[in-house]
Amino acid sequence: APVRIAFLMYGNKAEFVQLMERYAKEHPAVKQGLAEVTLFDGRYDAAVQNDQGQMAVNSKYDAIIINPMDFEANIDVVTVANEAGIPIVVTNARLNTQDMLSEVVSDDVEGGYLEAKAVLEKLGCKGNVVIIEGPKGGSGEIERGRGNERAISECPEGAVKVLERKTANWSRAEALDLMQNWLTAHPKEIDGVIGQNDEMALGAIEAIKSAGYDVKDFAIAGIDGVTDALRAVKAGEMTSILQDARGQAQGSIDVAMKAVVGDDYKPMSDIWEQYKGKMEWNDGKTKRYDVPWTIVTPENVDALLKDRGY
Amino acid sequence: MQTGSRAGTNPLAMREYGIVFAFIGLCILVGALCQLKVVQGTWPQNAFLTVNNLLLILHQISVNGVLAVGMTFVIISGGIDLSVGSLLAFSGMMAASFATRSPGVTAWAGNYGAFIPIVVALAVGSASGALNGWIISRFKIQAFIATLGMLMAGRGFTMAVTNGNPISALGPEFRWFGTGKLFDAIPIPAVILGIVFLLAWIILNKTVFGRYVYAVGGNEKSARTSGINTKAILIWVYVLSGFLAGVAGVILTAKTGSAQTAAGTSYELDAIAAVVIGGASLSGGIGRLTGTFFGALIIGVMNNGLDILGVQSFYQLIIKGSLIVFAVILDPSRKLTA
Amino acid sequence: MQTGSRAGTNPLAMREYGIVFAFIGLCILVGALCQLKVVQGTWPQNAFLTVNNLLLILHQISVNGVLAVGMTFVIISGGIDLSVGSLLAFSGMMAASFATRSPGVTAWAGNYGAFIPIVVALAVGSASGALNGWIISRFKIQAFIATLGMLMAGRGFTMAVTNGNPISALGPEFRWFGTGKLFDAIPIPAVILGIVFLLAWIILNKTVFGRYVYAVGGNEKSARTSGINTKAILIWVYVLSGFLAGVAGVILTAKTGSAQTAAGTSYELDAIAAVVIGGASLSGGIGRLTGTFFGALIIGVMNNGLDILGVQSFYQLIIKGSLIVFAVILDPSRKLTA
Amino acid sequence: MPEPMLSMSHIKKSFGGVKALVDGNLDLEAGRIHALCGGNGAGKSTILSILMGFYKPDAGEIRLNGEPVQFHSPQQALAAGIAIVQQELSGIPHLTVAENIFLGEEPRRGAFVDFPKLYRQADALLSSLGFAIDPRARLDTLTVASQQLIEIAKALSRHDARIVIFDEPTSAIGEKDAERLFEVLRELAAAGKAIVYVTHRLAEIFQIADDYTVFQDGARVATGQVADINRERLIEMMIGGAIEGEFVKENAPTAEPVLELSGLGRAPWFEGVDLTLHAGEILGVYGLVGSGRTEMLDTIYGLETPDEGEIKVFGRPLPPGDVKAALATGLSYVTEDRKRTGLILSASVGSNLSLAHLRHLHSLGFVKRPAERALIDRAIAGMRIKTPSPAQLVRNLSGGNQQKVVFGRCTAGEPKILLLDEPTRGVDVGAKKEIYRFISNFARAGGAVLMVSSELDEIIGMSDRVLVIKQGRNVAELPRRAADQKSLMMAAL
Ligand SMILES: Nc1ncnc2c1ncn2[C@@H]1O[C@H](COP(=O)(O)OP(=O)(O)OP(=O)(O)O)[C@@H](O)[C@H]1O
Ligand SMILES: Nc1ncnc2c1ncn2[C@@H]1O[C@H](COP(=O)(O)OP(=O)(O)OP(=O)(O)O)[C@@H](O)[C@H]1O
Ligand SMILES: [Mg+2]
Ligand SMILES: [Mg+2]
Repeated sequence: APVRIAFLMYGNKAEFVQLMERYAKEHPAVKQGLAEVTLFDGRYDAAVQNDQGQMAVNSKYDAIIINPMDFEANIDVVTVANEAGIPIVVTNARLNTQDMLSEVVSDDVEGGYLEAKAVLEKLGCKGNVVIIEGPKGGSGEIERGRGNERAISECPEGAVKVLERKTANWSRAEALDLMQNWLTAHPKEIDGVIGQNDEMALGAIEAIKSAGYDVKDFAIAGIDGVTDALRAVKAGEMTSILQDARGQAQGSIDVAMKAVVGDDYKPMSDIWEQYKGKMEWNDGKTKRYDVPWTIVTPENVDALLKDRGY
Repeated sequence: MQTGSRAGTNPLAMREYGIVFAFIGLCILVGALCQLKVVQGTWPQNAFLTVNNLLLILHQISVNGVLAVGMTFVIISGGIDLSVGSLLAFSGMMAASFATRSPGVTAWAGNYGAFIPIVVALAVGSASGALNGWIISRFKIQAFIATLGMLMAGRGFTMAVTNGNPISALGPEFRWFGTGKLFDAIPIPAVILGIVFLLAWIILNKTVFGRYVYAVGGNEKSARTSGINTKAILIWVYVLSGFLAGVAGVILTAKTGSAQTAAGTSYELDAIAAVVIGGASLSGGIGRLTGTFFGALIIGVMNNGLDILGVQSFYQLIIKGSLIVFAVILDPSRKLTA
Repeated sequence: MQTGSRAGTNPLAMREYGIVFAFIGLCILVGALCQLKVVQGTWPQNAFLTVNNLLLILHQISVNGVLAVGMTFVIISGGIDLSVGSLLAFSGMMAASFATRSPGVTAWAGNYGAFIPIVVALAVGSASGALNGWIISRFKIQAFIATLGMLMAGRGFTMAVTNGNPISALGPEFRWFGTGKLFDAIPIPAVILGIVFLLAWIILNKTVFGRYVYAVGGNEKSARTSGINTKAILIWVYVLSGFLAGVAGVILTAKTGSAQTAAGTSYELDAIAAVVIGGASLSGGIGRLTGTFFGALIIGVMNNGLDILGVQSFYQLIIKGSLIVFAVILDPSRKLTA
Repeated sequence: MPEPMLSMSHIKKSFGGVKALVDGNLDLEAGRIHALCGGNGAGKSTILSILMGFYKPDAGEIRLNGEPVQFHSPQQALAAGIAIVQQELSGIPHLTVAENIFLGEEPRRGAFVDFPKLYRQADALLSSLGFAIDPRARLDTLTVASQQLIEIAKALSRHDARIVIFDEPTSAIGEKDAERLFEVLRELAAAGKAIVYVTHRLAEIFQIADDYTVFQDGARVATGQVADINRERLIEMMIGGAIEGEFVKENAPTAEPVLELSGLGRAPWFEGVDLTLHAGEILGVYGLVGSGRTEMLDTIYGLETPDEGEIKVFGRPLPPGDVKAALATGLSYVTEDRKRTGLILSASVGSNLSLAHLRHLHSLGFVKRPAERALIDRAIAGMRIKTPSPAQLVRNLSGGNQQKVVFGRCTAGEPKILLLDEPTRGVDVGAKKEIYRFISNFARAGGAVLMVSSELDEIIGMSDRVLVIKQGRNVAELPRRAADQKSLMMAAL
């Protein structure tokens, strides 16, 4: 029988999550029928995800992969899996524990740092920026925010001024309204926009356009590398920090398969080839696989778009 | 002396205008706080009290305003429609699939200009609304439950259309409905909002249908005794609400340039809030579109003003929550309805 | 001889048990679909029909169940409480600040065991509920608006407590209320749910207060004529709802081991759905706690069953939306209430 | 003269622009039954509501046993020993009969309701009153009449009450229960309580009241002992002038059938009902409360669908369960319970009056306002509805005026057949006569009237023929000359 893997996603209403799902299903082991991946929608609720973890244990899945909603609130999934002796892999975002079998993640602090860096570099470490934040108090907002701040603090003291920072709840529509209001409050003063994800950066771009400014006069960055952001990069409107959904999804499936199947298992995804030198397979024994972020540039954007089917 | 109308004696006039005072009060408050910043020298000018900002507020309330118009009919008829946010997303997604330049997201996707996507959105919204209305009137179940079911199912359909993916790269003809400007100044969504309000006002106040909506919400049995086909009225009310969710779907999708599966989440709360702030009663039979308009404006000014003033997001929530309650408490008409 | 009674006993019995049939039907359906997988050889065993899974369902519905108990009182009294999700978060955050081993998140943070945090949560929930009740009864504004304001403000307070940060690293005494097990089997949250239901059932059905809640919701004026202090009853009803939001806040925070600013978002919809599926009417005066219990169970089994069956999330949404509507349509008592 | 137990003097109260009371006075003495009389909208319910603490008076003074009092809530009034049976039905639908009766005063054990005792007490009270109602039945399963009886029982359960107010308690109950109620009232008075009794059935006043107070336009215009006046004098005081004869009957039935029922039935309410109504005829339908008359009218009108039988209007079969068709053939229906099935309380007088006629008053779906307005003005004038403006909400009208609004709407569209269910419930003598005149004129002009009523006087005074319904079957048909109190009661029982 195929290896049954429960893949706990924190939600599934964003393009990034859909990409992870897609790449999970495209993993060679899944395609060849060696593994069967069942995806669970955590409905953006840490408690729901914990319940789903317990259910996966009760249903005797062979392995669990969790893309956690929260850094702290989902630790229980690791605990119950360990108690039941089921291998558990954390992917995409980190969990504040060391008890999992392994992590295949991209560091959000690093992502936040890279995007802020991109904005500040374009501004030459000088000017006024606004930060559009993720949902207040969520892991994404906290960690990416930390990265944002680190980058800002590397500029000379007082050279960069954060005019405003407020949440738009990962939503393009909310960011659009928020940015419009900021442009009203600070006419001609805003130089850069740090969106903690791409959607919000794209909302800011729409706001800038609708207010009659030229987007190219702004330094704008987001995180994730969703398709629209790739297009915007191509149009020279923003920078996006690509979070590799394929690397995370397929990498964690390989790690989980190895734990279930045993020493005979050889990694089947080609991501290990792709990241050779940056992220080594190491027999599936590494505690933390850091899937590298990729800064999307006009140079590499076409290849990325092609990979998405465009 | 006037007939048939709701205005007339003194307290009734208050009822009509209480909300306007609340709105003006709010504007003065926000305007004054902004002026303070100017006086303090923090700001070069009062960013709130400009024509551009007024137009911006109209732009920003367009989606909620359109939804609130449909919600006004629904609430006056004695019901509630929780599904508008989902139907917005569903119809926006369907529209986008006919207005995208990136093929392959659905089997049929393509760029068919603006007309076809819009017709599709309105049809999808209306049909879903008809289903709401049919379930509510045929099985006599509470609107809350029927539309809660549609809130979930509608979101599911939205995702099923594209297997959970968003649709982007929309054609410029379609996007004009979200980003275009009339006379280079008035945002098209605001124009749409104006037209929707005007037509809806005429329907609610001048037509037999409008009267029947009040009658059905006021007392369904009495309405039936007067020979009104109450089931048909209810169905049409939900069709209208669904249709306007379709309109809102077009606006939002065209505005953001992308149909998102999570679009419109919890928009029903803002729409209901606008209607209730506007003086309608959730027990039906009472409500006015002018009230709803000011209700939507109050919410819009609050969002805009607090953003402009740079209030931190958690204080913003606390202030918004309190202001909504105050607006309703201070409305002198309130005493008569309770 | 006529006794004055119009309906016989039969429809009343149906009314009482219709929801139970709906629940059993749902269980049989899910159980059968799971069995199919076993027969097909996909599954080693029927994962749905196990004692563990039953306990898990009880664990899962504990938060919604506790909220729904409070909501039952509120809805019977003729109101609605949209703020329970936010109050859950607020009280959970406050509790966590007294149960954390990581100091510094608030000025007062520390680990004070379980008793103090729980008392704080219940006090915070009750006080916010009292504010709801006071506004509603004092200013006679619609519960929808008053509690919508609290929905926003409560979320704002939650964030303001810690400047928007979550609180983690909670002490084991406190966490026991979310993760502990009685006799090594029954989850503590399920035990709490059971106690809450039992006490609430006694209060609603056996005490004078319970009768008055029905009276206020059934006919406020008549209740006043009978000398009932309707304002006090309303305030107590919202205090109860807030108190139970505090209980739910403790359970959820202890369960996840972290107080999240976004905790409980939109939980009010599930709580209301449980109550309405359970046979209550949003116009007040009608409702039963046993109905609510089965309403919460139906929602829980639906979530659990669809997850176990591995149904894709958008079909889940469509199925859930339809099942909620069906559960209500098929409930034979429905016909009598309309 | 002894000091009155309660004295309300110079009470003023207005609602917005409406002056409900300008000089309200009321003096009650212990041990006596006091009839409070006055036309619709005279302010009777308002002054009683002020007494009960529902409204705050704008001016005036209330003295209880010589002490000035001011009640801010019904709770305080009850505590001071004042209980009321309100004009409009008001029970808690989902509580049981016993719970309703003792609401606010339930026997307790600590915070708990002592249910065994509650039901024992309720049983005892109901059987002492002679009301055959199961105390465990849920209130909303009872007929309107039984619900009204429960309201009465509730006020009577307040043993500590020194003043008991009855605001039109008999408008929905049958003769037998009314008789029983009167006995109880006399017992209460004998026990030293002061009773206020409001009714528009003048005969009742002379049957039980000791004193009377007459209100007109918000002020007391007369007060005294009932023994000193007669019916004519009372009417004169109430409407400020004389009234000649209480009924108007100038129609002459023809032989032309307009409405024919054959074997009509709808289980479990009624079965096998046959009747023929002729043009120009007023056909009275009499029966005990709960005999199924309302259900029969509902079915004829199409609000309900019959199980058996046929309805023919002007010789043509009427499609069952189709209100629109009924309206189109010229039927119109004044329902029994104006609040539940007659009015849109939240809407204005004007929109209520025009509601059923909008289908004829539009072009392309738009309401023709001038035509609508003309219709509304005509109806207000025709029915003499007392309202400050057509924009006034119906909710704010007095009970009798609300009834006139229903009547006005049902007759505004020039119907050919009128179905009337208790058409004068809660209507004052003056207005009653107007309604009778209207009915009579309507029939004289060739219209046909099917009138259900529980008031024997009304049935006898207005009908050309009387049909008696007993447990859902027509058991007797009496021509006008044979229809007297005794024979009707005999047939109905
Ligand atoms: N809440 C209110 N708002 C406005 N007007 C009111 C209100 N309550 C009563 N009125 C008006 O006050 C007047 C007196 O009403 P009230 O109910 O006391 O009359 P009533 O003597 O009891 O008449 P009826 O015999 O018809 O019951 C009426 O004109 C009525 O329309
Ligand atoms: N489903 C129901 N629930 C509650 N009350 C009802 C219901 N159906 C009818 N009624 C009311 O019960 C009363 C009794 O109706 P029924 O037709 O049995 O007797 P009736 O001869 O019309 O008596 P009445 O003298 O009360 O009019 C009516 O007032 C009717 O409106
Ligand atoms: Mg009265
Ligand atoms: Mg009747």
